[in-house]
Amino acid sequence: MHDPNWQPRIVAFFCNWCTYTAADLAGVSRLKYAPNARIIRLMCSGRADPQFILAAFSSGADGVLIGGCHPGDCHYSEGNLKTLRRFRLLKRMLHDLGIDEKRLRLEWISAAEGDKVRSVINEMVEDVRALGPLDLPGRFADWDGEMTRLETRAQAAAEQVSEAKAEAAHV
Amino acid sequence: MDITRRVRFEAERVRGFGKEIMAVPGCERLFSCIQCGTCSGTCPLSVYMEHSPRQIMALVRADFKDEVLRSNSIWLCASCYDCTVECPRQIRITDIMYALKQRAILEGVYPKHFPIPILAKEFAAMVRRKGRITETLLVMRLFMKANWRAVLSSWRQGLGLIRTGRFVLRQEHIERRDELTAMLAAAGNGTGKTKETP
Amino acid sequence: MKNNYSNGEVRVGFYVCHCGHNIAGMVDCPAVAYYISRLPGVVVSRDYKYMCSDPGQELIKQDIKEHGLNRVVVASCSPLLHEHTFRHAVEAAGLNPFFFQMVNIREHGSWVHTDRAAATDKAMALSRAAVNRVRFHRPLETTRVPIHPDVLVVGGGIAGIHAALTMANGGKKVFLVERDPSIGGHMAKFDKTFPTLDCAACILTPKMSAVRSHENITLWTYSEVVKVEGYVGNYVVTVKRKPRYVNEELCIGCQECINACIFKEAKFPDEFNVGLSKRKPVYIPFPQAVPQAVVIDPMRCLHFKTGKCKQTCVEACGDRHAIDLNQKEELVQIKVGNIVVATGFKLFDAKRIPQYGYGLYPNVVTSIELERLVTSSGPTGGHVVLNNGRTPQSVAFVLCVGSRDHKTNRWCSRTCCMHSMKLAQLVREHTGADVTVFYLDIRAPGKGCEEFYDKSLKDGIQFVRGRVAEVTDWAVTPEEEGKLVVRVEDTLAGLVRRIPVDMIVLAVGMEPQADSQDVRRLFNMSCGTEGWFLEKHPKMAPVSTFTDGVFIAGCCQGPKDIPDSIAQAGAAAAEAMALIDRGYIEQEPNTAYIVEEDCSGCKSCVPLCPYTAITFDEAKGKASINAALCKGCGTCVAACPSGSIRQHLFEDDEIFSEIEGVLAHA
Amino acid sequence: MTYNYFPGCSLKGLGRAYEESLLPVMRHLGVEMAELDDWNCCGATAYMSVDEHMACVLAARNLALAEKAGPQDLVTPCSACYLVLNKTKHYIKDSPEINATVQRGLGAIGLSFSGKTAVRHPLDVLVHDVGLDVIKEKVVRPLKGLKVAPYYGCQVVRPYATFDDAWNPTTMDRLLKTLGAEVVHYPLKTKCCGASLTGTVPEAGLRLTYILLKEAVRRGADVIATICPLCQFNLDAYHDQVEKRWGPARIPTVYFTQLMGLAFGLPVEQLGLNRNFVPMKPLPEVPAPA
Repeated sequence: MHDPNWQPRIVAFFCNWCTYTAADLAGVSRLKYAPNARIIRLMCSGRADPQFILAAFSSGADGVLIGGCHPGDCHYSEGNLKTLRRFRLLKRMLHDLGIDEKRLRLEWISAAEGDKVRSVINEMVEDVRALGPLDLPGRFADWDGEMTRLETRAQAAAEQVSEAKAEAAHV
Repeated sequence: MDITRRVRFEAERVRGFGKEIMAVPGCERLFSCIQCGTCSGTCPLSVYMEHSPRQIMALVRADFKDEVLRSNSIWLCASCYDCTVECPRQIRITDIMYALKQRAILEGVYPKHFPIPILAKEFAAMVRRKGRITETLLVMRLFMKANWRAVLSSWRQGLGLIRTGRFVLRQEHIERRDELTAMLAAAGNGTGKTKETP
Repeated sequence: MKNNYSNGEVRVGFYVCHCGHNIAGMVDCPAVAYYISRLPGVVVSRDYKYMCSDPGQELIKQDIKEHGLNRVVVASCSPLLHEHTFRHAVEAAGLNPFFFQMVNIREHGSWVHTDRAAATDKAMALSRAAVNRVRFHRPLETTRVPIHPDVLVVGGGIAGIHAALTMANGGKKVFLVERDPSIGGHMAKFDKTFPTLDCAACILTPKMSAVRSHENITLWTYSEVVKVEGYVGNYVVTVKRKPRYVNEELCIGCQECINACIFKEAKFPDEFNVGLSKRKPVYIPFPQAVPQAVVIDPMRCLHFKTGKCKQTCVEACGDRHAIDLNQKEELVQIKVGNIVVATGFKLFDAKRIPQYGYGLYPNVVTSIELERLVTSSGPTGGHVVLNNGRTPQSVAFVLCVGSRDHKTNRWCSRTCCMHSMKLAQLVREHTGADVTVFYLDIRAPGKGCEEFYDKSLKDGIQFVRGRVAEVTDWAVTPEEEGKLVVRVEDTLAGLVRRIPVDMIVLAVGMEPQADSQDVRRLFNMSCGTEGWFLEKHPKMAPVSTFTDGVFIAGCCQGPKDIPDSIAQAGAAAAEAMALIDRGYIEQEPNTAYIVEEDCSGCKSCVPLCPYTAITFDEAKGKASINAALCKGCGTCVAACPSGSIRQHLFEDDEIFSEIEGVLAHA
Repeated sequence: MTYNYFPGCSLKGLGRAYEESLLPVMRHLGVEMAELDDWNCCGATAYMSVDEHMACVLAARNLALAEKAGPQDLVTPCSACYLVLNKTKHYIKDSPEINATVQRGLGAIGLSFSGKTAVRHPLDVLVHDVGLDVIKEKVVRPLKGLKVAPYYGCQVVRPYATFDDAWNPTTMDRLLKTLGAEVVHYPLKTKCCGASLTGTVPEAGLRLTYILLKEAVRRGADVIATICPLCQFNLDAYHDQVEKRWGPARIPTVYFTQLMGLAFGLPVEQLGLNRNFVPMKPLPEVPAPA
């Protein structure tokens, strides 16, 4: 199994108006939660580009959390609903890639729900902890290594063949 | 007139007692008690208690263990759950009373010859042995242990029960009594609570 | 710039704030500063006690000059609190203010974690991300949007009235919209006000008349806001004006029509007297109502119900022709720059606590009902009477009804202690009855309030500390026969008591209005979990909301008394006027823009924009964004398949580098 | 309509009149009550005072037996049984520790409990499953002119009241009205009867009984209708002691199922009405109970 000291790393994209403010409220209320999430502020959860999420996973995140306003409460009318649609597609894609769906979570957290920030982050950290490290960079390195090995082997084989051909030509 | 000194010293507090009680399932919310007295006001029996339910809450929270466990208050609770339903802080006071009764029995500090804890124990013992309760037999056992004179004073009631065909002398029991014993033994294993309750 | 560092090289200055003990207590600030100092491009890295203080800001300015910094990162509190402060400092030192990035290690760090090593680690990661990101920052200009000078005030209670008058006196044009047929709100129903016992009508009526006669105020009663579009400085608001079937301009309030109504007897519950008296289908809400115009209730009026009324009211009105039974609902659109929401509260429904017997025993009344009974203009002419017409000999006040109760409302309603004491004194004055107040804690923190409590005690009002368990009508002793019995623990005496009384007054608490969620959505505000409108900051921005140009005042934000409501209304008016008088607002330059050469013309962005800021230029075959309309959500940016839409301040490179930054350790 | 039936110890002892009236009434309405095989005592409030873990194990055996007997709801007429079985369900769900103890105990005798079985009271079943309209059809002898004080007691409505209000329940009121009876306003309908304190601390327990009786008399009731065997016993069997202490308060107390039986015209001698200390006056035109 993995390193017992391993700590899950979660990247959280929070919208400026609801969820980021809720996280501020959690702070002002001195609620305590797991230190594993790193919050990146966006103006709207609608800005959460799928590429950001994939980039987070491939840079070593074990989980990605998106936080937006409740449906109907979006500061920009319905950016959060656009996110929801994208999120569903992305989830399917991650599933096909073999990434457990608990590693990506979308939550509606209003500016008043400091307590929900706490419970969602705590829950997610525990879920991801149970799943273990995702370590895509490590896996990429493995795959790269394997590719290189295969390539070298293929090259060597090719060289042998060409040498053999050359030898044959000499005969 | 009797003059009693009623100061309480810190040494009389058993530190951690309140926290222990609040750790019992159902008792968590005692922390948020605001001493409003709704429990005492609602309780049909608070008028007979040494300490009102509200005072019991305060005493538990302040770790006055001895004072709480020796109080008749916890035994007078009839489990009507009125306080529990009415408490504005949703404290489950009845369940706290149960936790205190259990502690008092465990530590053997309940009032001697006070019939209620005796009833509870006799009841439990009969259930463990027979699987069912035969009320009339239970009451007779209780009277023997607690106050045999009461048997005499309630003879009229006994006669009434016989007249109305409700006086049962045959002990009811379940068929598979061994099953009950096995179940309780197995459940008790590993909890450290195997105690054969006195 | 005059220094020698203008060769395009990125030179970052990093500052981590201790915030006294607030951050330093849980985050090893010097370690963070040391860690960041070793990142490429970081020229200065310091930790300091209070970055937001003058010396803290001075530190930044000096470093910019001395070390030729061209990027600044501050790790401290939430950017929602101090981003503006630091941008300003950066600008003062001659840099573009957007070469700045802020890291939140207090609200999102030290305050929410308990493990110092982990909190420090997190602070490092977040700071590294900001340093990464700030490299990509570009100089930006804020844009200025002009502000429409008119204002909308929603709600005509004392808070709305005061806000409207303040702004109107300042020369602003104000629209005051009230849902009921008259302004005045709850205060109009009060007899006297605590703790001074001055007559409520005497201080409110002049303000109501001032609203009516003010040349700068347009008063629309019996009206509701139904739609709000636009943004700060340029709101377009649609108001529904319900038909009152009376022309307000023509009606002089002579009440001839009321006398002439075919209903000889008033037989419908009167809203103003909370059902304690009756009114006719045509009525004037109360004598001092503003506007002084009658209103016809179509749910009660025979004409609207059957179409077979002789219309005696129209006849009585004669050639004034003020009554117009064909009036229709109207939708009016107005343009305003700012909005003050003062929609107030509703009272707790005492029936929700059945053990207090409200609705079951007629002599159990609510505090507002008693208020109407003690008012000389009320249904009994100021006589406090039982339902059999007799004067009560003993009256009990039950406090915290529906307040401080986790089964109903958790909050303290703040005014009921004082309100009950006021009523208790009035009841004693009017009837000489014995008065007992049952309370949990007396909360009398306002000016003159403790003194009022003291006076109540001296006046012989009994105070019993204990939450009433129940009110019943079954007697245990002879003196309880025929009375209402309060059962309570007198927690100070340590006794359970049964107290028989003639009348029981339930001090019902305040709740958010039933439609507060709809109103919140309408004005794009937030609500706390309890349903009160949420202020932008509980201390620093108590009347602002998260939507610029929308302010809150009075009890819609939380329970408060009249002085506090008026103070808040004044504050909201001042905030709105500050914006109006500046004449413009600066918009954060976080708008989206299109890199034309990359746009494939797929049009997928066009329908995404809620502000119709994106149009399609058919000639060029490219999309184009109107920066003035764009609000900067970035939804189109995330959706653009060719990556040709980008967003200032939230560029892809900036966010990618931030992601890498937060994950780079290990 | 079929239910699993948990009678509880009282219905075989002091409260046998309850079972004697409940079963025929249910049969008459076409409801089948299948008594649980070899059920044991629920533990009541007494066992909870001794050891709540073991009390839950004891009660859970019955829940497990019911679950094994099929998906039907478990009906129990005794208030204490109703409370304890419901409370055990809650504890099993909310406390992992108690759940572990319970499952260990049940496991040892080849049983288990998943938490599915619903525990219901006959009053709930009669009014909400069978329905007042069906009951109304069966009324052949309306209880016209009979003034009834509806008395619910504590533990059916508190604290796990699922089918009615904890302060002012009305289910039985509506049922009694359907039978043609006149329901008097009885604000003590959920007050405590004194429970086991009537025997153990009579000066306190019997006082509660007295107030219930006196107030029912004062409000003009002919009879008190109850839904709990212990309430019935307390209100019926202590009249001598109560009246010696505080004065007259004579009024009969019967089970609501007995009143149903009367209204349905079931043979009076089969309804256990002869078991009362204070007998109910015979209804006009109806032969007196033996």
